[in-house]
Amino acid sequence: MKIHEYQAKEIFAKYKIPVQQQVICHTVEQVATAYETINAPVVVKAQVLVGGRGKAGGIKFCTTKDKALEAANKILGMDIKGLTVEKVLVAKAVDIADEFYVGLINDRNTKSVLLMVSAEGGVEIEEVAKTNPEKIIKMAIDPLVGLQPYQARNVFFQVMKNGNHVRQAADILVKLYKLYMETDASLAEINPLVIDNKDKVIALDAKMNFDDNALFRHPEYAAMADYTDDEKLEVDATEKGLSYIRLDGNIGCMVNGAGLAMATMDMIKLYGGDPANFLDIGGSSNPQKVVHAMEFLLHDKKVEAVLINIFGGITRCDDVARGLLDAFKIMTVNIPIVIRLSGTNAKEGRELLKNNNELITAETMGEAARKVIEATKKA
Amino acid sequence: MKIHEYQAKEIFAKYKIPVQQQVICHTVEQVATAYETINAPVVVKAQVLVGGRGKAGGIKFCTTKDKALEAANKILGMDIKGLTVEKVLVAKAVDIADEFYVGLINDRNTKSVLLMVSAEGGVEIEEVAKTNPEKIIKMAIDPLVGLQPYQARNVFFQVMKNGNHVRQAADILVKLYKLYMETDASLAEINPLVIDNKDKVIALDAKMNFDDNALFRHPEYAAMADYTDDEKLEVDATEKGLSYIRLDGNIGCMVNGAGLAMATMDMIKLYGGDPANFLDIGGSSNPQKVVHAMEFLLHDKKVEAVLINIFGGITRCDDVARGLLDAFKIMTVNIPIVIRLSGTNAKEGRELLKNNNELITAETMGEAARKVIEATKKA
Amino acid sequence: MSILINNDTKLVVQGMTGRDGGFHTEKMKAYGTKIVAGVSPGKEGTNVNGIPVFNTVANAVKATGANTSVLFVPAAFAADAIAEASEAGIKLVIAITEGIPTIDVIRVTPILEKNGTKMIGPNCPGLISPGQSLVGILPVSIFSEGNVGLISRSGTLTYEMVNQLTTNGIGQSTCIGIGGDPVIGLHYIELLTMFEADKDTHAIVLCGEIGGDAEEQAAAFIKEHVTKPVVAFIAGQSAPPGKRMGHAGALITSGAGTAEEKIKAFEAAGVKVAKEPIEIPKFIKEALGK
Amino acid sequence: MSILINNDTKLVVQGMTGRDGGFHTEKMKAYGTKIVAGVSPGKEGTNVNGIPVFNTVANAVKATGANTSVLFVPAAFAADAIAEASEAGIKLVIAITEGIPTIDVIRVTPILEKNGTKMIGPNCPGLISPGQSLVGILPVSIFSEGNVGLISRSGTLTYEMVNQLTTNGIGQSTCIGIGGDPVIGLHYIELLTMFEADKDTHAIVLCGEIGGDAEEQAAAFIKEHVTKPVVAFIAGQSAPPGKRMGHAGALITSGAGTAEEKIKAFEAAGVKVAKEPIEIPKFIKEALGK
Repeated sequence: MKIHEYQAKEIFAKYKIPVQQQVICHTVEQVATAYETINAPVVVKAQVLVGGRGKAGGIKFCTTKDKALEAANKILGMDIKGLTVEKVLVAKAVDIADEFYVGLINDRNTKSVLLMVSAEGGVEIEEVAKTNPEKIIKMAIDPLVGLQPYQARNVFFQVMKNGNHVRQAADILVKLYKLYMETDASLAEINPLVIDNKDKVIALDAKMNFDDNALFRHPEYAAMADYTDDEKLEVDATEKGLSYIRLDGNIGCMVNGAGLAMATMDMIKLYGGDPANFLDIGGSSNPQKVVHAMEFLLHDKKVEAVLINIFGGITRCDDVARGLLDAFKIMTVNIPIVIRLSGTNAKEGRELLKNNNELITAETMGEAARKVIEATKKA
Repeated sequence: MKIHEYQAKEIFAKYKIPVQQQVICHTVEQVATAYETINAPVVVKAQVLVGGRGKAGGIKFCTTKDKALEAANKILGMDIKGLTVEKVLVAKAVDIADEFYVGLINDRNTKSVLLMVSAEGGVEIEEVAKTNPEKIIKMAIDPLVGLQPYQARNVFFQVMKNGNHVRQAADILVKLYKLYMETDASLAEINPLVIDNKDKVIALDAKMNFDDNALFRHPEYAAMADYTDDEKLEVDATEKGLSYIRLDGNIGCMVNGAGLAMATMDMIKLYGGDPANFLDIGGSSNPQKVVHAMEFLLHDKKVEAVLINIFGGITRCDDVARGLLDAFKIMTVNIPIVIRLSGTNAKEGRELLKNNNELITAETMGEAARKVIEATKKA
Repeated sequence: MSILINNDTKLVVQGMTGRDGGFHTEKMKAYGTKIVAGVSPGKEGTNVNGIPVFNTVANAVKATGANTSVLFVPAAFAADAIAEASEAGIKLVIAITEGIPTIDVIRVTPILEKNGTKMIGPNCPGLISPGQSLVGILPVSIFSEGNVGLISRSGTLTYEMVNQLTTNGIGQSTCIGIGGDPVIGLHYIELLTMFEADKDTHAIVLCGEIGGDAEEQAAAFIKEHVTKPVVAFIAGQSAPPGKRMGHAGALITSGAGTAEEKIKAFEAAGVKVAKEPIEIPKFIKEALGK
Repeated sequence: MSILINNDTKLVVQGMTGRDGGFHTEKMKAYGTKIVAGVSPGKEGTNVNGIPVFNTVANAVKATGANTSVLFVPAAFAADAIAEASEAGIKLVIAITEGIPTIDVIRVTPILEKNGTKMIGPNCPGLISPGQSLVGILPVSIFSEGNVGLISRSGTLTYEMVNQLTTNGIGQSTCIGIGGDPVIGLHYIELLTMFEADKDTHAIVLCGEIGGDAEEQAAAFIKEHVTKPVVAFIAGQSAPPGKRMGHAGALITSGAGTAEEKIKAFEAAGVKVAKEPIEIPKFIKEALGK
């Protein structure tokens, strides 16, 4: 789960990581008040959950109130990578003497929280990783010992010279690690971490993602979620035991298992079709889940045909068949449905569905993919 | 630093360790209100910082308001091991089905926090340790991994049979360990931890000591200190860089270093005298410390003679001599003072003091001890 | 022969008295897995269909000599159960549980390392050495004894692969679902090493997914250290960047972990990459000269 | 010969630019200790009286080959400095700093163990191998070269003892103040083992204190493993129970750690216990047949 910069900075402040005074604004009027409160040059920053806000014109430095209002007028309502800006952060501007990148992330390879620090602050770290990987200092943090202050100092001494700056930066990093572990984050970035013209080290930007699996331990952070409509659909699906992601194609898919679901989508693509979604009904055999899944598929008006691909393991094919029959009872289905049942109780499942003439059956994934594409072409 | 049971339970409650509803009362009137609030049988418990309150009659179970007032009347103002009871805790009484001992302590031998659990709850653990050491389960907790829930369960399964009780007790213990580490405790005891007649596990008593060296990190706990007059003197001394403990004898001692100070007191005892205090002026050479030390010694009216024993290392004997001369300038000293200077700058120190005829000098600790005892006999 | 589990596997089931734990214990037992104990705090002294239940893994190991454990414990308590197994001397833990917080897995990792405990998963279907032992939730009917080892990040996709193998007359030595989470126990390289050393494994199927660079690392490792033929498959070729496809691990972040990169890496290492699961038996037969 | 420090000791001073650090660095240097580096974050590239200063212990070790470190870092930061030294490859850390929270020392202990780093202290005066090396704050004038090893929980009381030895013509191989805190690094048993193995140590003085049961353990160990004569002294015989006598460790709790118990334990192990420091040289001379 992602949170906005202003929310991340609120958490930072709770952990005593220095951030600039900030006011979150939903309207231009609020920006006026915010400017008066801060009473100094400000930065007006779009709060949307995508990167590249600066490039898109979503971040403006403003030396006067009029300029701040002008910026707010432009940015509020702006579209950045498909997301509408609904709020802006107004923060006291900083005279930057130097800037750095600091990040913590759950790392697959080292099976630890990985610290990344770079003198290349303020730019996208993925870019640096591609073009100048040697400019990123990486350190796997021992999960039992934690990040020790001396380690933080050792890292920053590789990119800073001034002992006073290093001490401040190390102190921030130790706090960031504590925050990371205590909040079950999966990513925490300060980009840039700046040194201002008064030798103060400040977190100028803040990015935080939380581990969805751990949100149950952190209702206060879970409550910070600001989902787009598509994401709300995904969350709704999660609550129903489904994993659902909407895409742009016209073939709805219902599969059991994430890997098989991806492979099914790949197969549709391979044979020239276009999947409308990723939908994994998971491992349990509850027919109700199949009903919910059908609801999600049919709710998407772009869907012109449905491919159901089940390889029964824990999931029993007869349960899926039963769920499908239940769904037919409560909803009108007027698009073609291709179904492939294999594995546990496949025979029983097919038996249950044999009287349903609208269903197109298939033996293999490939056959199913071909048939569903064919069906969309006919439709 | 020790805190009262009611304070420890307030911290317990913050960490969600189940404790009984409680009200702290300074007067009998407050006990009346407390009884009405709780509106059920209560226990009235003396809040003094010594063990053995029960044996001394400082804990009373009361089924009616009248009995509670009677108990409060008796307990408030009572003397327990030299301490006057100034407040009582009124807590909802519990029907005890079973009771246990649970303790955490900083352990020298294992260099870890040591967990102790015993089925012998409600009695002094030191007694159990002496008479039935095998009845105490001990486990050193890995400081990096921490106390894991399964370890807590494993320990409690050795003293409890019911899985529900074990789960509750283990949950309490994991929280107690977290609390212990986060507060820099040096001791945390629940004695007894009880199972009530509704299968609920509760911390019926609570004892906590904090590591004095770590109090700087915990101003909120440092503020809980409730010192006796003697302890206030000790704290005052600590703030002046001295380590001072008042005892019952008549020979004041001023020594540099804790070990040497103890050995000096031992020597006084060995030769038939009685030390009035332990006083370590520490390692620094600040003459002002010697002035403060003299103030503490002379403030104690029982002191009939003073023994100053300095073995110069970091402490320079000439600095001690200078401090003594300063002290003589601002205070009237009309009791004998025996001084022994050895080590760093001893010669210079003796030179500074040679014109002071009131001082009795000695070459060795033994000689100094004999001379100071002699002086008290003459006085 | 096989890797990790075989006829000597003595299994303890953690969370045996739960719904899933009970169901799959029966399945495993029916397959012939030697289930020697179950753990369920507070139920020591009872037994479930003849399998004795213990309060702690330590008690179970002491009483039965269990050497392997399988976990059906809820996510919030799973890491603790893994640590318990490891500290009790269990040498292989199979964590079926899905939804364990990643930080919990990270924290338990050094404990496993200290004790020399191997872990499969979490969020995995387990593993099977056909004809010998099943530990996990794999549907047994599709497997057959033979000489192909299989490693997969996925569950049902594995079944799809195995089904293709078995229906084409190709049996398996051991099939392992390593799990789809970002941080897991044994990964491709450790398992490739074991298969390379296993005399009865003649070829290996590796079923990967988008996200991370484990497949790229596996490709580089195969090039250097694996002499047996390897056939790969990568799921998620059609997945858009930035979207997490069910598996927490299956997330393409910019410039890393795409299917194209992985396929390229495998092909550069001389590994044949199947476009459809149906191609796998064909490639295996070619590689083994059948 | 000597134990722990000698002519090969290459010392780095952590907190060298502080008041105490600077003062004692000069003293140690004057005694002949090989001080190769100081650490003071932000001051790398400078030097103090010819001793180069580094930002980190790692840099100091890399540049100078330092193998021993002494700490004059404030209590709040001391445990971090100990961990830094240990992780940088320092094999012996002498922690002079007093007032370190006990939990900090407990937390750093497994790091020391992992790296095989020995620690003296904290809250100790350090150690000296007369004629070779001084690491700490001991007043050098009272020491003399010889064959008696000394271990003490106290500072100034040690000086008292050593002074008695030296003025009576008995020199020392190594004298160690192990510190008065509840949790410390090397303790009696480890040091007794080293002295027992050191050819140039012919007798040992052990200077204990009330509190804990380290002296009892030492007595039992001596009985089994130490062939060299040991003379002991216990401070705090007159201390009342429940009062902490300056040293956090010197606290008698009911039924444990009294001077009487300790003396009894030593005497039962054949260790002569002095009543006054002045008796120590006499006992040593008797033991060595002088």
